[in-house]
Amino acid sequence: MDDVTVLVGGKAGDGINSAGTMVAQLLNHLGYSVYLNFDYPSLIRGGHNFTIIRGTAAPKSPGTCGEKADFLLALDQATVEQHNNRLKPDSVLLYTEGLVKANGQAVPVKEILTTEQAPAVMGNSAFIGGFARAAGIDWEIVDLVFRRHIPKGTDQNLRVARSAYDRIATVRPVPRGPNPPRPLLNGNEAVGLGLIRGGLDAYISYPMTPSSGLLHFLAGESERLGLTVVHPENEIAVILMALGFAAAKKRAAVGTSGGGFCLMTEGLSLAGMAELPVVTLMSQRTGPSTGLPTYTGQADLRFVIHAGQGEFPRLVVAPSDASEAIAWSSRALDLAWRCQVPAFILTDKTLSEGTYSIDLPDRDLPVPGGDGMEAVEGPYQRYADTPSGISPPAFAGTAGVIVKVNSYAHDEYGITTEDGEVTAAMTKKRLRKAETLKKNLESYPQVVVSGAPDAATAVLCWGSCGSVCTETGTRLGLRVVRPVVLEPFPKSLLEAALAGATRVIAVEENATAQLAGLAHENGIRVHDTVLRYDGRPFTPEDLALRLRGVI
Amino acid sequence: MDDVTVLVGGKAGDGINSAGTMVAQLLNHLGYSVYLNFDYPSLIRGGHNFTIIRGTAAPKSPGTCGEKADFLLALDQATVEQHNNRLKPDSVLLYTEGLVKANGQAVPVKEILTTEQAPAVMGNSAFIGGFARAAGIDWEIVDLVFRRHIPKGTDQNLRVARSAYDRIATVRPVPRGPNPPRPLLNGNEAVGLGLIRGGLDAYISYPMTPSSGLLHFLAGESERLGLTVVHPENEIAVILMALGFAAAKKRAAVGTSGGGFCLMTEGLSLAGMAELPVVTLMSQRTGPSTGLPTYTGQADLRFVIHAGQGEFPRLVVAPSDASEAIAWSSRALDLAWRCQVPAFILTDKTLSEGTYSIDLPDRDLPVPGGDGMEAVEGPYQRYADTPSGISPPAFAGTAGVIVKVNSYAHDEYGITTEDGEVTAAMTKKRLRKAETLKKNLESYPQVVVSGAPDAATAVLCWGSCGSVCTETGTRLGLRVVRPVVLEPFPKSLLEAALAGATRVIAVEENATAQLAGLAHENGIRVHDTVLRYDGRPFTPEDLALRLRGVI
Amino acid sequence: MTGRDLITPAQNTWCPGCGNFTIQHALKRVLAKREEDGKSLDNVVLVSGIGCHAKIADYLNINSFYSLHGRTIPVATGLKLANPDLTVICCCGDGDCYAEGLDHLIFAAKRNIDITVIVHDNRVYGLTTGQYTPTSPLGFKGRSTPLGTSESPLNPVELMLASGATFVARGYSKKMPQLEGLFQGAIRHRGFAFIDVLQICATFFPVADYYGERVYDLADHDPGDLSAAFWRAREWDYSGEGKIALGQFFLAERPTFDDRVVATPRTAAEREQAVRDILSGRT
Amino acid sequence: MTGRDLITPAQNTWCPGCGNFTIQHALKRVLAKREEDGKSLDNVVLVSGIGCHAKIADYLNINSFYSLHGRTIPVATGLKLANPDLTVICCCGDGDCYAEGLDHLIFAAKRNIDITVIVHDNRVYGLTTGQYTPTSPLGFKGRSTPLGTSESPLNPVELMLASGATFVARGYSKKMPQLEGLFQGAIRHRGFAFIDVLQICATFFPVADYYGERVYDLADHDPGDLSAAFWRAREWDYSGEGKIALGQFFLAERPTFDDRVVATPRTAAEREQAVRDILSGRT
Ligand SMILES: Cc1ncc(C[n+]2csc(CCOP(=O)(O)OP(=O)(O)O)c2C)c(N)n1
Ligand SMILES: Cc1ncc(C[n+]2csc(CCOP(=O)(O)OP(=O)(O)O)c2C)c(N)n1
Ligand code: SF4
Ligand code: SF4
Ligand SMILES: [Mg+2]
Ligand SMILES: [Mg+2]
Repeated sequence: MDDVTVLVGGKAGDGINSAGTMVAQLLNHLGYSVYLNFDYPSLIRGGHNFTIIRGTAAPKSPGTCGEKADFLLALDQATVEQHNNRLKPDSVLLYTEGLVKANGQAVPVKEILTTEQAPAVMGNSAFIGGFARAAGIDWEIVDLVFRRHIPKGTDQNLRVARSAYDRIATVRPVPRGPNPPRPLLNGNEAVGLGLIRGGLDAYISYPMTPSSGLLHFLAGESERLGLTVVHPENEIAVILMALGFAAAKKRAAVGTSGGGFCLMTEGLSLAGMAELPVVTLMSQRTGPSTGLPTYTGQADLRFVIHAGQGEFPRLVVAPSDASEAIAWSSRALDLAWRCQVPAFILTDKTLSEGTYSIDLPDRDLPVPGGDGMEAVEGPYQRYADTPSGISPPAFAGTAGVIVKVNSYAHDEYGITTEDGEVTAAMTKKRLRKAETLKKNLESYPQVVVSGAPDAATAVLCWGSCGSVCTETGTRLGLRVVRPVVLEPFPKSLLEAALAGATRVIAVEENATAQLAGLAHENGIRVHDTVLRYDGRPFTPEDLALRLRGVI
Repeated sequence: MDDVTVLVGGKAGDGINSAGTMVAQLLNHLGYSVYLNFDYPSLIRGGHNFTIIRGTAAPKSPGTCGEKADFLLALDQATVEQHNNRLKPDSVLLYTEGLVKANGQAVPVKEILTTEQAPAVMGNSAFIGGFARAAGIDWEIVDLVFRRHIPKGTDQNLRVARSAYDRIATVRPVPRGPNPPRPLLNGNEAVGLGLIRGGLDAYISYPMTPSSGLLHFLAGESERLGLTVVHPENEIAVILMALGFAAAKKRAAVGTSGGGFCLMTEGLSLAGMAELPVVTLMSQRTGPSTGLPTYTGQADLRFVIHAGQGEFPRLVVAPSDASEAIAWSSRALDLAWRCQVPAFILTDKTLSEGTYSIDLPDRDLPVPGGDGMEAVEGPYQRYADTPSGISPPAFAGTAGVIVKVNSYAHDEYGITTEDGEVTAAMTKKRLRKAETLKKNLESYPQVVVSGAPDAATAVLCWGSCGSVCTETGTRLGLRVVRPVVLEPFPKSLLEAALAGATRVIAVEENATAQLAGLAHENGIRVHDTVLRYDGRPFTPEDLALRLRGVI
Repeated sequence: MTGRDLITPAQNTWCPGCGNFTIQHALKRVLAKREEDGKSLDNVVLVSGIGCHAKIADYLNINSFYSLHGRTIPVATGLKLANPDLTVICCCGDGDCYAEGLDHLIFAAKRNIDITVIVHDNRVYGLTTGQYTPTSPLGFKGRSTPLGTSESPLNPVELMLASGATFVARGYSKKMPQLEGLFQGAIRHRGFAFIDVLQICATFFPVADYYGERVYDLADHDPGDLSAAFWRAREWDYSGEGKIALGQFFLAERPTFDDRVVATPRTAAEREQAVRDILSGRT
Repeated sequence: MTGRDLITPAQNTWCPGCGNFTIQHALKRVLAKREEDGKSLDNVVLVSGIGCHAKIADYLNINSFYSLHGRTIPVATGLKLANPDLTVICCCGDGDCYAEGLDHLIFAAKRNIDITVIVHDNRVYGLTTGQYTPTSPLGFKGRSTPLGTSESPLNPVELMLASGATFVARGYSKKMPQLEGLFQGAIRHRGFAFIDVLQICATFFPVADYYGERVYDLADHDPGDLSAAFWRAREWDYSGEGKIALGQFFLAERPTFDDRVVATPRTAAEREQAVRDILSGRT
């Protein structure tokens, strides 16, 4: 068994996510690549929560979970009822003794807590211990994982776990996997580390699921990272503050989701006109409007590409997993500053709040060709009209120069103009930066091909769907083509990646096939679509079934 | 001479727009179809303003002005200097005696005012009188136009005008034209009248050029129209208030431009999810950001189509002139309510602030097939899932029912859900409304063909460019194809209109050819583009030159 | 519609001990009384933001508009201007209407629009898991400020007094009878009525003991005296050790915005005539 | 850079008689003095909104950020937090920062961020041709309210006092020496400084006579006394016949947001180490 899935379910407030993380760490230390998805409604207590944790022997995080579970840890009755259909004949079910009725092994949580005089919050440790034994995981691994990840009350927690470990039978042993233990990180945290590597000075955000995790993470780590973290009065303030930072030479990023992003669009257009870099983590959830705040979706691609009045270049990257998120977040910040454009890291709930085994990517080599900036003679011109479109930057506080940043059409000095020729010339200058941006992107893997690279049928996908498409494409013998960069659209790279494909099927988590539309706009034909838009990510089974229906 | 162009130029604050309007009225009463374009920078006094007024014998307003002027009325020196190149050998130049140096006839404004003991503001009447005589316009027409349009101090103004009329020589007589005098209306006012005909109850807006004219117009006419007009604290309040009106069964519209629209996008997505109708006048100006507030552009098409997180149907119509604006504004409001979707009237500075001779369109016949609403049994369901996608509406205050409007994913009663199946079903329901909307649109002329309808080379354009393209297309023998409805995209109608065209050239006032992109996305090939983005509208000369370069 | 069950079948998901239960109960009782008094509830609309507080829109079986984070008040204003017969009640959060949408609150007070604004002031963003809000005390450690906030709280009562609100009160979710009275008074008040309800958040800011030691009733206070109202408001700055007055701080009668603004409707024929009149004026 | 010409070559397009000239002149003099005192202007940044007032960003030859309608303050906050050595001055309009962006103003006061906010309060939207603003008097007839407004004005001085501003003043564009003093005091003040400048709009709201009859100098007032400040602020409600106090209403010293919030930077090596530490904690 080199592919194991564990589902932990219970009530909101039961600590299901932490329990899931402990399971994930056990699998991690057992040698598996891990993905964890946390499914919860938008409420604080009660309601049904569950995490699915999947470990595989493959070298990379699976990034997707199947519909079946090998282990079901039922902390409440709803788990048994709602997830019954996930059980295979040989699945293992553990449940809370007394609280849940089910066929399986009871974990006598209450009894153990009483014996160990442990508080109720330690109940989950009993489940972890029980699971470890049911899966035949060596006690040393359990001990190590508890010591590393439960720093408070470690010993008592371990006693509780051991007590369950000793009472449960090993029914479905999970062998050791081939991988070394690696860091587990969710997508938001991965974006955070990428930004830090890109030289982030400040993170500014107003809480909004599923982006808030990044705010919490960076606020928590701000001291050791030397980062200024601000949570202001609303999203309008967020983006304008970020532009204030940029104008004072500090690299700022912001994070939000749907409605919060709406409120940033005016500031975005200002960033475009004033040529101020800012990176936005845009983490998608099910819309429109408030929608399903804690569920996933990929319905904001077009909005992000076209948001803000007027025309100006921007960078939009959609990584598919946490490792890619680290690499591309760092690049996004670097390129935003290099080209003085706004950049987006477009994620979704699946990626932002999903936990992955990661491999810290190497830092990118410096881009060849330097920074594309031409020296300009004479008094400082904030908007000097250079061949690359990029004006050598200076900032408020730079000694000896006067820097005039302007939201109006302006001349090279940044003074307002209403002259038609100057206006058109500056528009051209700004649009030339898109070309420079493309050149700067050349050294990076903008389009990723996986699955069966030579197959005549291709799946076209983007973002977090990459993982499930790769897995399913590999299984079904399909080519999987995924642009990571969505704007500027990597038309020729995509054409090359699709060369020889006679049938292209777009797989997206939205209802109107937005990437397919983008492809069409760029002259790339998509023949069919497989769309999901119930807030839940595709599963390999579901996707395989639906792909079989159209190929 | 059945095509006459008059340019009036002076300082901001000189009343150049009013003077231009009087010239336009003279031409109107002389039997011409009129278009007036007012070019002014964003300031209150000083700076150079000018209006160009064009009258033609054609039955419809020309909707565009050429680069040459038959008459130049120079109220200041800048007018002579900046518009010298517009003079043809036989053009007539009138200028303020003493103030301006030029070759032409001096209007002794100061002397006349002194003689008539008239205040300085009446100086323009001298120019109007002088112009009338130079153009050989009968005094009766001058008398009539003054009596109708200068209600205050009419007689004194007339004396001033007469005094100039008597001193100027008729050098370039303009014969009577074939048309009856018609109302002159700018595009914003036309939108207003269309909305009123569509049953508008309330107009809510925060001032923003070039949309503010509609706010001023409707505020001024609110009493006799029985209209509630509100100017709230900002654009966020604007759109949310409008949705409050809709939820209480009152038809509301809002108006804005670029940055103001950004702030409305969150409310727009709410309208989509909550299925509340609202009509937005989106009047484009040169962007990005503050850009050129008083100059034109067509760079917000994609933004308007994709604004707001998530996916939901919307109607976007872009009329090309004031008469079309009346017809389509009324339809937009009707269709928004019929299909419970947000609708946009997408204009630009050229249309919104340009003045046109209009023919009041007949009111549309009621759409056949009724309102597409199916009765639903049992207790009231705000979001009843019907075949058309349209749920029978009820409102806060409707006796006997409880109406629950919701921005979250919701069930048919409007109660929040997090269920995947319900969420997907409601998304489908909403998207079905796009089909119903398309059906409701069928009886209207969604795509307009003009110029040489059978020519193999077609110009594809939208919005206010329609007029200049029609004129130039007719001259050059090109087919001109213009979708008025831009979303839902009238793909098959457009294909039909382009049938047999071997070369399609997109003409747009933006830098990225947004309509061409939309066409491509819909599988319609555009071969070349002619783009202008200096804030000024195409002129027939300029367009002809550039079209000749690509055909 | 009469005799309706005032609670919908929607599953209630507030935490045990949450102050929202009390607020909902008090509001329900006021509504029930209204019905007993023979007034229909068909003309009542509840507008909520987004957050724990806002779930009340799902739970109360009356017309509702579950709007956006921070945007109850403009929606309510639109409803009221559209139909002045409506009784419009906003249930807002403190994050909702003191942070995201503060400007609307101040303008509603300035305009004296006849709506009732009930703020479920738990002094924390509940639904997004416990970040600080504008009324959290200085130094509050939430998930966005793990080292403690760097800013003093706003005093919403003072701010409302300075903005021209004509009904300003403070309640407490552990003082149910008083709350009911305040709600009733606010709804009856012709003009803008504001009630800051100190609402216990059992999960993220359970400060019942702190409140218990400080609250007192504004019994001997003259709500017509604006200066005294300011003084009472400033006794406690939402941070320190002051006494916390509960009850009505201020009450005044002034013309309402809805009375001033709403237009007299015209018939379709009158309007078509007006259109033609306007056009003939442009010829 | 020293000895610069403080005025750019950009063409000035304010109307003759506009109060903005005085404001610009006063600010220019304060800047010139700063340079005379040997302090560089390279660390000064002017942030403006959009409107007549905002053109000052084009006219003054110093670092500037010509931002958006209503958004001077968050930009200024970002600048200050990014580089606390900067002296950040906002030139705002009344439409700008009392309507579109009022929330930012209140939060800046609440936080006591060390910036200076000068409001060119002409009580009208100048650049968009004369609509009412939040400080226009009740009944003001502008192009969006031809029948007169239906709402009383806000009193920004009172609002700022209620929001915790530590430097609150009012100036008048016809009292140039006082204005200069107020600007200088505000810029020197460590903390949030607010000056409402009654600015004559020659074209849309030329009320010099009205002001002339009412203004008086706050000479005998103790700016440490908050209650007295409130009382003085309430003498005139931006509408009626009261006396209009000019000068400093309130002054206090409190810790600033920038002092509290700004992080100690780390070297790239320290950060890469922190990244690795974080990751090892997740293994
Ligand atoms: C524009 C926008 N920004 C952020 C959010 C995310 N959000 C939802 S509820 C909430 C906070 C709610 O706090 P509060 O208003 O105090 O309500 P409570 O949950 O405490 O009752 C936030 C920030 C959102 N829905 N919309
Ligand atoms: C979001 C947005 N809404 C509206 C406008 C249009 N606008 C530009 S300036 C202005 C009013 C300016 O008034 P004020 O701030 O008082 O400045 P003043 O011109 O009087 O100096 C408005 C509404 C805008 N630029 N942006
Ligand atoms: S988190 Fe707080 S406010 Fe929200 S339901 Fe729980 S106790 Fe109530
Ligand atoms: S309109 Fe008023 S504020 Fe604007 S420049 Fe003219 S006088 Fe000054
Ligand atoms: Mg709260
Ligand atoms: Mg103003």
